[in-house]
Amino acid sequence: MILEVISTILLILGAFFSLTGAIGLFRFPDFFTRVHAASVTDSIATILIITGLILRTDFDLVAVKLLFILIFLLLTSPTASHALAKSARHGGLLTLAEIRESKKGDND
Amino acid sequence: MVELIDLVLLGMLAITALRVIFLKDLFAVVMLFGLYSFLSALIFVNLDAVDVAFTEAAVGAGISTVLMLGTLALTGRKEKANNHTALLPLLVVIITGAALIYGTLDMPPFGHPDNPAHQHVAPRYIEESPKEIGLPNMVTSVLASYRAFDTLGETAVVFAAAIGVLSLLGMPKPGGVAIDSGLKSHLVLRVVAKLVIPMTILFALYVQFHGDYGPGGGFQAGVIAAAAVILYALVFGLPLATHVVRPNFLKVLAALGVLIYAGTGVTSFFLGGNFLDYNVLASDPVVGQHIGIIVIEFGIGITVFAAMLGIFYGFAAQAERTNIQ
Amino acid sequence: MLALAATSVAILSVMALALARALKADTVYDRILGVNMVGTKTALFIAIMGFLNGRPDFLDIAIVYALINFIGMIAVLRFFEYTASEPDEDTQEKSK
Amino acid sequence: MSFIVDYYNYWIVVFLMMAGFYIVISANNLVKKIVGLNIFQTSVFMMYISIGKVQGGSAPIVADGITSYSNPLPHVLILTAIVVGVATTAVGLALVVRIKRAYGTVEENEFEDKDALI
Repeated sequence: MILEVISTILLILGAFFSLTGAIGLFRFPDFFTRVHAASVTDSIATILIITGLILRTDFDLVAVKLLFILIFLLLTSPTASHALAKSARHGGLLTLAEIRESKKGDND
Repeated sequence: MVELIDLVLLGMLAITALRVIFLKDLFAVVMLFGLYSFLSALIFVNLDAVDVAFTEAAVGAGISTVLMLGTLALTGRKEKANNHTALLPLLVVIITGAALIYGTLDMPPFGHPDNPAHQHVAPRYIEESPKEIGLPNMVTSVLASYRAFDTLGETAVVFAAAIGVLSLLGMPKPGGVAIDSGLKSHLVLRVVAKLVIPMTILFALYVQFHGDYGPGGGFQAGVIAAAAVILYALVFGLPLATHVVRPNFLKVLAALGVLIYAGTGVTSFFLGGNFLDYNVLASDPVVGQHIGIIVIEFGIGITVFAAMLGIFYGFAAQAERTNIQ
Repeated sequence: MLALAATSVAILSVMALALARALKADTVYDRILGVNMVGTKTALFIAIMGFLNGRPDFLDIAIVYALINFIGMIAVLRFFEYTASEPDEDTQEKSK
Repeated sequence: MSFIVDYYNYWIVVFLMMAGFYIVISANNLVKKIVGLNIFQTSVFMMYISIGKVQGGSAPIVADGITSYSNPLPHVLILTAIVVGVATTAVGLALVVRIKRAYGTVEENEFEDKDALI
């Protein structure tokens, strides 16, 4: 019973965090802040939701598989975001502050 | 609930397909196609086709996207403006679509248990296969035993396709020098890839041998194992990957898998049964079926692994060659 | 059960938002970000759906999703590397 | 109303199929044509899987306490069709790469013009 209550809280929190991440994907001004919004909330939502689901199992093979998914997602998802941001940086994408800076330079 | 999720996902798919029509940037088209495969695999999960979803996620979304990106790297990523009138194709499509929708009205309602599709052979598969074959996964039973001859044909098609691609593109030459890859500077990526690749191969083995009890089997396992080597080739460069899994070795493997499959059939032949009749492989028919299915799934896994990896090598070799020039 | 259903609806709407981002992107990197987010959320969605339908033994599919999503990302980055010399107008112009 | 619930699945599948068909016949670029072909193909897969679905059924893997399973036969047909579909897509893409090598372009009208010159 207590496990189910904890699991419910974790699931709802996870859902809330992933929703904020998705909103951030639209509301943040430049690409790097958007990556930040997406990847940070991705990690926390994954941890919360999968832990919430593990509490609902009988701690058998299903729980082990969920743990495997958690480890796998925690390894790959931030790596992918990091590599993407790095590649965007190499591709010449600027942050908002830098764009403002360069515009100021143009006006002078 | 199932219908609601189904409707939402189908709606997403329709929007994605529409967007693909109007995009001129082929890179974006390929990305959206990957998304399309992902969403359709989700629909398959929702409609209870877990094995199909497994295959679509691994093959459709994974290998297809990688191959299409490889092609784009060789052919350029912008579609040129096209001065055809779009009117005639649109007319053809609308007429065909209207005819098909008119045709669906004669079809039985979606998901109804009394539909003709569920009346003839399906009840037998559902009721008898756990007793006759002794496996919980009916899809594996039907795939590898009842319709084994069909699957042999499909394995041969995959093998033939690999031969076709290799004769068109050629294999990478072993012992090439690694060109400096931009991913060299991605240190985090390299470390994580080293962790992920062994896990992937382990997972492929699990899928291969657990396919009798859960979703999975030779086709999926072969693709996942190939995906592990593809990941290695993408991060550490093609020459290192060809050093680990040699192209010539792959050619042997691809043929070997088909031979194992057909050889099982011939063995059952000599033991007094029909072609691919596993009942005669052991004194107890159910044990015989089990042996037969494990052996031929192994053959499928080997062929699919070798064929998919060989196809990737073909494309990657072309890309490396043009990059050097 | 209600919590599971609510979470699945939330994840589905997150997927819809990420899909919208992927369909209507300012830069090519935004598009990849959207696609990547759909991928990770699908893995979670499949896990939740297994519990909703009462058959949580199909989690293998979620693992495949996570794996293929990662490989797709790496393939995309590798693709950029090959085509880096080509001029890439929509990254520069609209990099707001 | 029940009419829509009974058939919406088929209708959206037909829409997807026509979207793929439209791309195949209207696009000029061969890679885009292959993407269209794949969209078409996936819609056919979805048609089969929709036919195999049984309402209230479960995935066709035997488990305790489940009495109604979906039809496993379409799953088998489509599973192999997906792998074969990717294999044929790979052959198509390989041909595109060779066409690019031979003609220097993958736009249909351009290499047809070049063909006409020969």
